[in-house]
Amino acid sequence: MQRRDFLKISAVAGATAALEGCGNPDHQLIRFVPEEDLIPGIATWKPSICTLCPAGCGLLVRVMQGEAEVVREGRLGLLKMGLAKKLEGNPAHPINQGKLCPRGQAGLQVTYHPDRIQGPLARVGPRGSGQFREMTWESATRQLASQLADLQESGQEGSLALITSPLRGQKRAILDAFANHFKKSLPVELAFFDDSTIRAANLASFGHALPLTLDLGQSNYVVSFGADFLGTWNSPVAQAIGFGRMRTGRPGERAKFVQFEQRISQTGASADEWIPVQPGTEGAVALGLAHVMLAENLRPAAGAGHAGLLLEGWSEGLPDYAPEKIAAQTGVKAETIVRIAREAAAHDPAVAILGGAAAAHTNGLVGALAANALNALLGSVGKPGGILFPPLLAAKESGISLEILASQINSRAAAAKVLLVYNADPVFSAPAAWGVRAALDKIPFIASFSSFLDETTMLADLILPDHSPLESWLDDAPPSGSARTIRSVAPPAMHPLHNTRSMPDVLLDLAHQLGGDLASTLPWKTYDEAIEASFAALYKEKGTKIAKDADEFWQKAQDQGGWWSTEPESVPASPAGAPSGVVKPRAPEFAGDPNDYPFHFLPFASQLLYDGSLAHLPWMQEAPDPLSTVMWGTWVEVNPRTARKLSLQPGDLVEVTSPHGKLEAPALVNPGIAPDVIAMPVGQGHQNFTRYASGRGANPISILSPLTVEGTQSLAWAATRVKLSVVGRGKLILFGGSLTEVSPELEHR
Amino acid sequence: MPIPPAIYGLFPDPDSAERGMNALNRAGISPRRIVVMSAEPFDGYSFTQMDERTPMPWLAPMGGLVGGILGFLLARLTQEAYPYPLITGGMPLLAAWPTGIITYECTMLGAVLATVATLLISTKLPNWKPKLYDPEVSHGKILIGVLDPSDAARPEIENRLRGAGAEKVKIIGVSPAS
Amino acid sequence: MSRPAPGSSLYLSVVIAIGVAALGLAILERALSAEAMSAAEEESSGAFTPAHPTLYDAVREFFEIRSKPVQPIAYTHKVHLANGMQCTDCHVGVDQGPDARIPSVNFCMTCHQVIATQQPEIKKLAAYKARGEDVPWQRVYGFERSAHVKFNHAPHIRAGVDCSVCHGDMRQQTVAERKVDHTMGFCVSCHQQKNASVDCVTCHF
Amino acid sequence: MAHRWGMVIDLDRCTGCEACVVACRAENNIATVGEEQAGLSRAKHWIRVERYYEGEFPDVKVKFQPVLCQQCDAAPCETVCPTFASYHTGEGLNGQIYNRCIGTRYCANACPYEVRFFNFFNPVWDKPLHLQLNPDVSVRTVGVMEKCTFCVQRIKAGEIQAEAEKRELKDGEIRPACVQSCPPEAMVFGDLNDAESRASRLANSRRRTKLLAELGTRPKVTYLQRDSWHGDENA
Amino acid sequence: MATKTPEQINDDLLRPLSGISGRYALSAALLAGVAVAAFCAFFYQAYTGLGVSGLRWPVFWGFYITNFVFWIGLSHAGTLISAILRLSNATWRRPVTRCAEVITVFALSIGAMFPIIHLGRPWLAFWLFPYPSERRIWPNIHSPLLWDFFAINTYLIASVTFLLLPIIPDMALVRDRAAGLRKKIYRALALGWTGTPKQWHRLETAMHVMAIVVIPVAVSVHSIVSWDFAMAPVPMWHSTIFAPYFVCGAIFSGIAALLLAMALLRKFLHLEEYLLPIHFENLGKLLLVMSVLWFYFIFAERLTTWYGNSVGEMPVFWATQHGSYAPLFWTMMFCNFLIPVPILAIRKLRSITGTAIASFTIVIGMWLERFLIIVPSLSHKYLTYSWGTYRPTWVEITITAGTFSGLALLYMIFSKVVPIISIWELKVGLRQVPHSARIIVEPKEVGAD
Repeated sequence: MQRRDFLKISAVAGATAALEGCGNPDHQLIRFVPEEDLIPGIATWKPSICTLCPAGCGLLVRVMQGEAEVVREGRLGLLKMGLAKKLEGNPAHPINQGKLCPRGQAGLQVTYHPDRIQGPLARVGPRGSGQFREMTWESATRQLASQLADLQESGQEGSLALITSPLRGQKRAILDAFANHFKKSLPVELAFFDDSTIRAANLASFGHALPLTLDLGQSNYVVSFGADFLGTWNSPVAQAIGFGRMRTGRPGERAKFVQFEQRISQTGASADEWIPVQPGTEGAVALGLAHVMLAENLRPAAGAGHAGLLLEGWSEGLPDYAPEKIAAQTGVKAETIVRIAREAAAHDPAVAILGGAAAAHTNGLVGALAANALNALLGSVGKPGGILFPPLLAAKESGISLEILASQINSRAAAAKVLLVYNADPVFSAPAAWGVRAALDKIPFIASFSSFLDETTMLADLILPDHSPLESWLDDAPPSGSARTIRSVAPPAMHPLHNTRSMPDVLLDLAHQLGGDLASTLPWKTYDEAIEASFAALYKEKGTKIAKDADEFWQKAQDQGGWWSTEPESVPASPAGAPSGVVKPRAPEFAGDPNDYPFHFLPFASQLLYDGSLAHLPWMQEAPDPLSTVMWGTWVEVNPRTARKLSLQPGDLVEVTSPHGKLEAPALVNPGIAPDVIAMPVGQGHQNFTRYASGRGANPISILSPLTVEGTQSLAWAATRVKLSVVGRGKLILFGGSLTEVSPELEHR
Repeated sequence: MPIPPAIYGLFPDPDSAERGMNALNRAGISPRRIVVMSAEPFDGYSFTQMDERTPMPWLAPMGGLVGGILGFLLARLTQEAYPYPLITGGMPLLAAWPTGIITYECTMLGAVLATVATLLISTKLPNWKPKLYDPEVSHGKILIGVLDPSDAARPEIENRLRGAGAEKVKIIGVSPAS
Repeated sequence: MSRPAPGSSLYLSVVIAIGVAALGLAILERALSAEAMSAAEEESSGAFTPAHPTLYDAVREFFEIRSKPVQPIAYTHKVHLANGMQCTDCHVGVDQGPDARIPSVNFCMTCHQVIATQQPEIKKLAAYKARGEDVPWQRVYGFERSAHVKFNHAPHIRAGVDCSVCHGDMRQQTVAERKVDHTMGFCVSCHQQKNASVDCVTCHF
Repeated sequence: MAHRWGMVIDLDRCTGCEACVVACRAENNIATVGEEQAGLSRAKHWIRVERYYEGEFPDVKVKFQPVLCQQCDAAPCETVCPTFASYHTGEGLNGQIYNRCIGTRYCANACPYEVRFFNFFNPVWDKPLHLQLNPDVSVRTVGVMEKCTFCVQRIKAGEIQAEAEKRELKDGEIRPACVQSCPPEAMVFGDLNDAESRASRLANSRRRTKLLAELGTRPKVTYLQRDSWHGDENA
Repeated sequence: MATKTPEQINDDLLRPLSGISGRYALSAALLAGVAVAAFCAFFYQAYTGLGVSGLRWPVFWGFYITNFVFWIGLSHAGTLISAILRLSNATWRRPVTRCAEVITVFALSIGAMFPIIHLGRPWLAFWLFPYPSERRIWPNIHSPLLWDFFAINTYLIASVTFLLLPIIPDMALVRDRAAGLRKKIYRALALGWTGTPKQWHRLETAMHVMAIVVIPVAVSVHSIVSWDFAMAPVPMWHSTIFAPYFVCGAIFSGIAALLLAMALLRKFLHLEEYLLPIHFENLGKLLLVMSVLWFYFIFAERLTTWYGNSVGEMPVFWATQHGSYAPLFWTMMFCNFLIPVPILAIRKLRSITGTAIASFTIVIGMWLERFLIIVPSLSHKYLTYSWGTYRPTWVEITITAGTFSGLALLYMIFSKVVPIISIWELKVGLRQVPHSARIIVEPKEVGAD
């Protein structure tokens, strides 16, 4: 017996003795004096904001008294405190109207995650070794402040790099002020499934650099090109609410919904008509529909206005897009295009949506412009049942892309001396071809605000863990999901469990330590002061009718979860004058020779893990994927015909090789995928991301080609071709037994 | 209780035992004082025909009846009467078929128990007290004897037993004084 | 008659020994891991974590053996009630929801800042406050976790059930003691008398 | 009149998003079992969204069907339980009394909908995930069955609240977690004894079906089948 | 054929009771080892949770309930067959009844343990017992498991008494020939039996009444076991044929087990002169009848299912016919029908070895039959989304093996303690049996007068 075992056994003996005195306080942890006075067993509901995806839904947090084991002033003890017990949608919030998607509900587990970083850490081992030591907030902020001061003093202000998730509201304002102070360091906004292509298209077509806001509840005909708008795309909860109304919410009326894509997505599964289309030809189909409408005089060409004129050949009736001409290229039968064009034209209001993979081809921007033109032709822009643009409260300036930052660093075109990472995992969410990992290695000092040791935070020199969203002040100004103007705000729903600090608070603290200009542009001591200030401004602009003074306005906003206009305030399309450049639609480009790489590779957003940023939540890992029913893993989807051709059995481990790398994952036969397409969910494949996600599955992002969407800096993540080979037997955990309801033949587990 | 005085003969086979029995009967010994023991049952011999009347075949159904009633009451009362009827949202708490099954099984159990009880009581088993017995019985001999014979009758009984074919005649429990 | 084969009994004992050892190891391993869990439970909201962290606990619960709570401070209900205080003065929330609040040290000290400050037990109280600690009161009543009872005080109080029905006469108790056994029979008889629901799901869910 | 709780699920609205699945897990303290146990089919999902494919590419269709305890009026699970752990409550729910359950798992076999889940081990929450547990709901222990309760804790809380305020329950006041969360509002919960409740009215829709109705279990969950687009006739 | 005096019969049949051979001790130790391992496995399972077994959603019953049905079925070897033979006054039965009844008692005890072994919370098994508790609730009489509780207990009590009553005279026999401590023990066990005509008569009457009672009990026990399944709306369980089908299967497996036990006893206890070819011949014929009857039942069940073509049942049907369970199904068909029927039908093959082989395959086949009734149905219920599989773990396999060796061990111990052939009944039979089955007794000279 080893000494350790002996100690363990004697500990058991001791513990048994201790149990004898169960009711004896001497054997228990100390209890701290409660910080708040709560009645046990009675729930209070506090408003909050969901930060897990860009939709910006409003939350209600159910808070009840509980006893948490916490460290306070270096002592471990028990504290009676208000604990968030459940997240529900805020019924007053215009976007999600009391509803919430599965990911948002699982946000609760971010706060209580067992692997949260509980206090500031400094790297001790070699970079990437994951060895850190604990430190105080004072020394942590001092260390970062001195790094930044060094940059200032040496005149290398441009050497500060910032990588964040797309931010809005005052958080964004504080970060921007900080970045502006350090010249040219606009934050790199990193979101794998970003909407910049759509924004760019909307800016060109309609003059608004905004994502789409759909008014599905009043639509009568919906044509969607690749947009998983009921699952993960744009503002899914708002869209799902509208979808429900459009289906059976209006007695006697039921809209039709047609989905064009390569693989039945969760959204496609709800479609009345699902039509497979060749990858990258979604825009061509949209133009084909427009062609029919123009050719049959269902709509006047001029009706599309600016959005139409942007496209070459529009005024001539898009002669190149006659249904027969594009049928072979798109894989959609001519008569289908004609029929759908007629149906859409006959069922006002009809709306076209393009997004997801359709916008992530090299010609994605043109596709989006084509869909915009189709919407304009249908007359659904700015109309109920069409697409809307809420007035945005704060304009938004974008930095460079991560790809450019990485290439600049790697090619020594630019030096980054200090990198701040907030709410982003660039190592995970960038193709290996971008060389992000190598670039990060070249940065002398990396500070991360992450709550978890993810792939990027592993490389950090300093970790300044943020509060969980439920523990911190939040504000938001969601740009889509509702035609109302929205300014969300929420005080913390609960006290922090750990020794963490809110990122904006840390930045404000840093600003004060650095002093000078920065301190004067950021005059607030805390983040909530900054939010309050913005609400004071908002009061003057919008709130004088609802509150007698700014304080009352501020209080009401906190109680309600924000301020929003009572009526839709959609702004009309206002393109800046005549089209500057006419766009010529073109075919998509793909990385990889079709002979060597016979399959299109379609990564898609996981309904539960989103872009991988939620892979650390056990609820998300164990919830079965809606279509594949996979739990705790990843998979590669193959058409049954393709599987037969490759003599591939469900559950076989396959190697997916692209020109930029390869990965292995178990295969799953999916009857709803095109035979020449291989699909794989994004989300798994984390090397480091807590006990629940680390080392699980493969990351499809890593093998993507670095092609970008033409005309933007966005990654064309659907533009990679791959080949497939069976390498062994994989492990696949499925919840569902059979693919089909009646046939016993497809039993596959 | 000490073993009562007795005189008995050990017969090697049922035919001789039959003769012994007849001899004792002829001697006018009360059948109630005659003891017979054997290692196996002998049907069709007069020496085994005593005590053949038994209410057992009647007691078994009676036991079954009692068991059945108890089973029925158990099923019924536990579900409906005592101490409160469970709430089952309008679903039947008691149904005929299951009650029938429980009643049936309890009936059978009652019959079994009644039979066993009748057997044990009527044969006074178990009874570990010392009593008249000879291990020779288990070796295949048939014991026929007379309990508590009077001193006067003893020689005659002995003679008669020997005359009928007893291999051995044993006398036990008689005090030398008498 | 032959002698037992040499080693046969040895074999038997070896097999038995292996079996017993395996069982022992399994229990020990379980106990070790359960130990960690039980620690977590004791420290956290005990009522909501799985029952039977150890075999010992399980056996005790099976035979309904409960340890007697030892209170850190000899709080006297008798004196407080004699001084005209009401139950709900301290046990706030009992008429609003499921649970009754056990007051924190702050609440006690609002009065005992000035009242009876020289009593030894009050000095203990003040010492807790000075250390920044709450008083670790021990649970007196409460259902076993495995009973899955979701008791709600408020409806009982609204129905006019006196506190003493379930908690005994607190005017006679100093430190609270378990005067009434909260068995299911106890609850059910009262529910029957008062014509309250005896549906299982009234209390167990 | 006693309540008789029922649910209507509109399959024309259901998008298969799994919001109900996670809401249920959060509300009802359903433990995650981890990868290994999930691989042994021991994951517990009181509600699941069944997905069925129909047809072959390119004419493929997918059907989503959320399945939870159907709270049958003639429930096969109730009669087979030897200890009354599974029984019919006064409000017509299929009650599951965990403390009375000895773990025969007979109810799970009898249930044609496979909505009953067994605690093969004591559930474990990695600290401090246990702080998220809902104090209104029991944490089931090893060896007992569990299943959807129609969020009986919410029903009880609503009834107690109404009683405290001396009023009748309003239609839609009580919503199980799944119904509450459902973004397209595919699920409606209500009192089937109240003919005016939304659930009662929807349960009489022309699209109504019951899952495995042919088994005679008389479920209280009604499914409204997916409608087809009839725009052409209208046009 | 040898001729035997009653004294020789006593000697032959009491010989196994004295002395322990090395071979006996070794095999007992082996069996005990496996049984102890099974106990350990059970305690491990009870302590950790049923998760250590291979059960899962949706297959919540597996090896344990298979064993339960199997053992309860096997228990029909004894009491039922013995009772039928007693009532029909089949004189050849006499050397056979006790070894049959012993199987009943032990198989039933083991079988009755399985519903407890398989519980999620076995320590609460006593809640099935209708006793007044402070919780004030009683068991649910609607549950077939409660019927099981009553039926099995009734059957167990009846079987135990049915076995024990005729043992009393044999205990007296042993008592008279033993010495020392053994004598004291057997004296106690003999209950003071002396062998008076009254005792003999009451004993025989009691046995007659018991035989009448026990037959319907035995039939009801396996009917109720079948209703554990048939009462649930599970595809291919919910069948009216189940009760007779199970009873038939039970008698089938019971006779097979009996033949197997007899063959082993004959060999190891040297009872060649008592367990005669005629016994194997007669029981073998009975086994043949049961095999055909069993085939008739499974054919009727399969045929109606196939014609019924119901959406719910066909997946189970096909899973067993040519799906994932087909190998087991066809093994079962071989073991229960295709192998035993020729062996038992051809007179030449119906030897002791032949019947033993047939019995062995039938025991295996009937175990598989129970498994195939339970698992494929559970893994293919109505909603195809919920289809699953089942794979036992070492815990279930150990416990299963433990019960088999437990039965063998109990049998070995029993045959060491009690004459495995009812001596007094045998002797009675010697005066009645037909010539072919007669153990010829040399007439002894009438003692000198």
